[in-house]
Amino acid sequence: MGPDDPPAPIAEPRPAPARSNRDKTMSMREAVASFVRDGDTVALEGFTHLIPTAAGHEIIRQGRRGLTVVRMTADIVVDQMLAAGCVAKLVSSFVGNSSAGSLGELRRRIERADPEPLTFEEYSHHGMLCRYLAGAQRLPFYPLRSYAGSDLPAVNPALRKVTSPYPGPDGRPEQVYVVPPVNPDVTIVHAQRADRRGNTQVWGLTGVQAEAVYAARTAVVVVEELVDDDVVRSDPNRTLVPAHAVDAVVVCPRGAHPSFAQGYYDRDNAFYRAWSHISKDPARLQAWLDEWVHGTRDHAEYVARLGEQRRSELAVGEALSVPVNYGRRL
Amino acid sequence: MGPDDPPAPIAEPRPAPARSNRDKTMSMREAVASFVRDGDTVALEGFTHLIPTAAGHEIIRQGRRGLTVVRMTADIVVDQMLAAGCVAKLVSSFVGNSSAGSLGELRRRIERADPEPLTFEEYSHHGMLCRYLAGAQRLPFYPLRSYAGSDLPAVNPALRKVTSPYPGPDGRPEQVYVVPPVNPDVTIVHAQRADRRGNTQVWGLTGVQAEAVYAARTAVVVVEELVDDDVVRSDPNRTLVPAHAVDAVVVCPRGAHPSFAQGYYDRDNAFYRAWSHISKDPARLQAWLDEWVHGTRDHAEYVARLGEQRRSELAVGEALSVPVNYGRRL
Amino acid sequence: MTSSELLAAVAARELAGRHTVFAGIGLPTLAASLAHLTVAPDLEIVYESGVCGAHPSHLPETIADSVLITGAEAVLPMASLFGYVLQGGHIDVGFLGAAQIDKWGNLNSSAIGDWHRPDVRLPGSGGALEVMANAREVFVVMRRHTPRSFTEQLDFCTSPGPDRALAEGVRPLGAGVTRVITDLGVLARAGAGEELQLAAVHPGVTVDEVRAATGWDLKAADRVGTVEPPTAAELRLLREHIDPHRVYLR
Amino acid sequence: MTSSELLAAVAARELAGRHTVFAGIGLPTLAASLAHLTVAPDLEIVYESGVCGAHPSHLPETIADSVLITGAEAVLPMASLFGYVLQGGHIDVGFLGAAQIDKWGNLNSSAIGDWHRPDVRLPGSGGALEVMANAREVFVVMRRHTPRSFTEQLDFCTSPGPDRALAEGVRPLGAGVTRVITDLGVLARAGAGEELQLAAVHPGVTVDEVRAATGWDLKAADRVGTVEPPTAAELRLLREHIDPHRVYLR
Repeated sequence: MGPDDPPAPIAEPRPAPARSNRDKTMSMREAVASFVRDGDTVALEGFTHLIPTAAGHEIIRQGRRGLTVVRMTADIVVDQMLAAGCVAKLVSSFVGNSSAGSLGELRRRIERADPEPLTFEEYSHHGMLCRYLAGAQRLPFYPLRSYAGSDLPAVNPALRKVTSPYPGPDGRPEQVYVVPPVNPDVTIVHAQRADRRGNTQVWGLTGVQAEAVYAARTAVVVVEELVDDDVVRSDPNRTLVPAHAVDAVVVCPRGAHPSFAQGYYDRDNAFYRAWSHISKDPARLQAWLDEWVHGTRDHAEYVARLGEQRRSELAVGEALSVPVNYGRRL
Repeated sequence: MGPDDPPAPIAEPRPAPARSNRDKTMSMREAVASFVRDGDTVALEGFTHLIPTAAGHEIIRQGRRGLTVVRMTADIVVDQMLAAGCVAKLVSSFVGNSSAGSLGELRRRIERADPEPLTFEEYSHHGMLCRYLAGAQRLPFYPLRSYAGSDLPAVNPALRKVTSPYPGPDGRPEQVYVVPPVNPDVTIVHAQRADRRGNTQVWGLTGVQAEAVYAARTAVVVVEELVDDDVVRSDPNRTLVPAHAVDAVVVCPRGAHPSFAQGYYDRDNAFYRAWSHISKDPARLQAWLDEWVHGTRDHAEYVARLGEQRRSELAVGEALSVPVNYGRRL
Repeated sequence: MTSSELLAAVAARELAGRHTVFAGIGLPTLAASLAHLTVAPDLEIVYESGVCGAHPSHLPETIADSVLITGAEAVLPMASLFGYVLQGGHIDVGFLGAAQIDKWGNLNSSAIGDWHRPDVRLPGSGGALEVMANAREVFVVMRRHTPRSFTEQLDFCTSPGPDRALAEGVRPLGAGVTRVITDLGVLARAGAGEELQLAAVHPGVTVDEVRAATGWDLKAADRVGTVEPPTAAELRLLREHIDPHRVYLR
Repeated sequence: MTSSELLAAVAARELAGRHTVFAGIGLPTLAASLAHLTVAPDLEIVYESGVCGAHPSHLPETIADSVLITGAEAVLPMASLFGYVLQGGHIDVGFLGAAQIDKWGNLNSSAIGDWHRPDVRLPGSGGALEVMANAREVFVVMRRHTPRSFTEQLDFCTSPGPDRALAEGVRPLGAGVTRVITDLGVLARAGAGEELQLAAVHPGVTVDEVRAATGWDLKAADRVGTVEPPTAAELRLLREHIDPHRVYLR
């Protein structure tokens, strides 16, 4: 996006659609077919932890086109979706392969428009967080104490300023930067567990998942396991996203690989390092997609292909939380 | 506050003072003596659950004067502090004795300036929440979608409007109400448990405690029990307030009575009902203060005076959370 | 049959097919609980204290009763509850009470008399202002229908309906008050630009009695219905399952 | 002794007496861990992923490594971490890296060349822009001190120091970059209005060498010191306790 382009039109913040408390479980294939359409704005969130990789792969398998992907840390799964031709625009605050290297396809798209241009809207992490906060709260903008003096507002006209109606520290009018809301057509997040109605529990890094789900018009939650209502209700503070904000629950063990799920499996750091090499060579990257995404029917096949050895290398031991007492009326 | 008064000056949002990670435990007497000064703005938070009653009583015992009390639900403990002459100004969004009746002293102060006037700054719940959110985030204001058409802005000039720099749903400029930050001199909250350095864990209703603590220049956490570091660290997502935001940890069992502490003791609904009668009669109210606050050396004496029978009526049974696995590297 | 039983049963029927209700304690809790067992099996009950999907073991006495927490589906921080759930537009119906209501469904819960030196200081907004601005619809339950509470002119407007907000140039998310359920009958309006009209009376109540009890010139619908009294099944659920100790069914 | 050991030891000493440090992975983690064991026993290490007070069982490989979570004192949602902890003013020192830095401590981590069609697209801000605006001080660790990275003119300013912010009328909370620790020595500045100056060189490095490796006309302090090499105790802690598998001590 250039400095002379008009800002992206800000969609009217529609209220969330009425949702039923029914059983919302479905397959990944069905969820992507139902909720991700060509041209949609799709938020995929999970900060290093619980990255919804399997959902990204299913979007590739179903051949979606022209997507606007919103993701704070555009990493491997975004590079894969770019290489598969799904993405026309990226909204992000970090475009790199963690600390393990580069994203080959993303760099080719941005540096050389190879094989085609990519519209890129750049923010800082807090800017992205504030866009989700505004979206989740149906606010016209969200203020933050960043961006003054940065070159980012010159290349991203969505970054604007507001004058505070209260006097500043020196008694004079005070200006503050603001960002516009983001309201994705669909947000997809990965989590450890949910009940069939979508009450979703997450521990370890919780990132921006709650805000991304509440900002969205529809939301898909992918979980390591489906649990009984009683498990969720034994610890209601652990519920990051209540059922009323969720449209689909997809059970997909190891769906975050090569990312991790705290307490379930660890991060596949070797694959992160390998990706810098795979993605550097377009042919090798396409071969990887052919083998691991187009060449698998679903994520269960992908996981099977990882093999027992690799899965066991990522196994974790036990470190249980000390239970708390919610109390019971006597 | 009248419509012609200037708004309260907005203090420069000072950065929080540097704090040490040392052992911060101290007695309630010491904490109030150290952190609550005459004329201070004091936030007491806890939404029905975990009300910091014992701290309010110690403020009364130490005879603080001219306080500005900030509390979303001004209820029994505020009525007691008013009756004890501690409070010059109240900032609140609900001034009532829960659903159990009235606050006698508060009504006399507001309706008849009896025995002296009370400056009252009125908000809605979301308005108060947003003031804490702005304060915690060092923002000059916080926007919200309320107040248009209400008479509250006419009696509270702190409620102002900002024009969004993005076009509204109809393409035209859009206005939104904002509230100013609140940065209390001290925030006091009650919680179930903390470690000696102030990592504070809360379950059940968590209210606005985190925001109120982060908005404050200093913060005192009162807990039902002090626990080993290992207990806190077994479940880091349960930590509502990290050590860096806390200046003092006070161990004070049953410090929330007549409010409750989820999993520790239940609400004393009989006392809530009784308060409407006690507070209706100024003499009876002063006698209550003499007996239960001035006449007790500390909260342990207050609890002893409640008696075994009353304490056992408020006992709760066990409903333990199902532990989660945080995982351990193998 | 008590007046509370009648009001709870009527309010419950109005929740048919709704998904989320923002309930206060008392009659709204009874109505939501009854609806959950009858016409709205999917209903998620949300409390401003942060509780979503409460499954209380006992009838709650406050919106923060410990029995609402234990066994709930989620407990959110209040900033999330007001910011994401309510302002985000996830509430179908919010229940509110008030000391005064006018024909446009504006509410006063702050003060009787002059706000600066009131005859009676009332509790104030709590979350009412936000429920009015953000819920799709608001139901008001009033135990006593009198000209003082159904007034031509509020002493103070705490929670404005959409007409007052529109006059300030703001279109709120919801329709404001769409139902007022009282001891005399049911008033209704569809949304902005409409006055509350008498839609139905309780058995034995006349239209003129309701108009006499209303402080403004109350219009009546073309055909004012008669409220169907609670069924035996509704009464049994209320008395035996929902409030067996008669905390609110007084 | 490797260059990494030197940089980590020097950075650790600069953390003496600090309470909270916002650390990235790699050298900042090593420096913060060493400081915690030596000059800053109270130090709380905060990561942008939401972790406060990490006590990792193994050396973390990312800012979100599972070993940072298990046993931590607190894990916050990112909105709280960036809003309350960082923007709220609770961070004493933030560590940042960059592809380019100028004499005022402004940083580029977005692009080399024209942002719209860059020669090299870099990862971008992440949280760097906010660390710069909100931490009391920022330390920059650069493994290679070259004229291309220490530049007169940034290709793009991602994270501005206070001078650029002040030019836009905004006074940020912190002082911006106060220390730059490189393979040649240490640059320092006190805050707004000051250029980075050469404060110390590593043993065997001359002032002229550092000036030659800097893309602007680097001023030197009146008395340029010589960096004290890591002590045996510091090296032992780094090698035996903090990074025994030599993940970062390469």
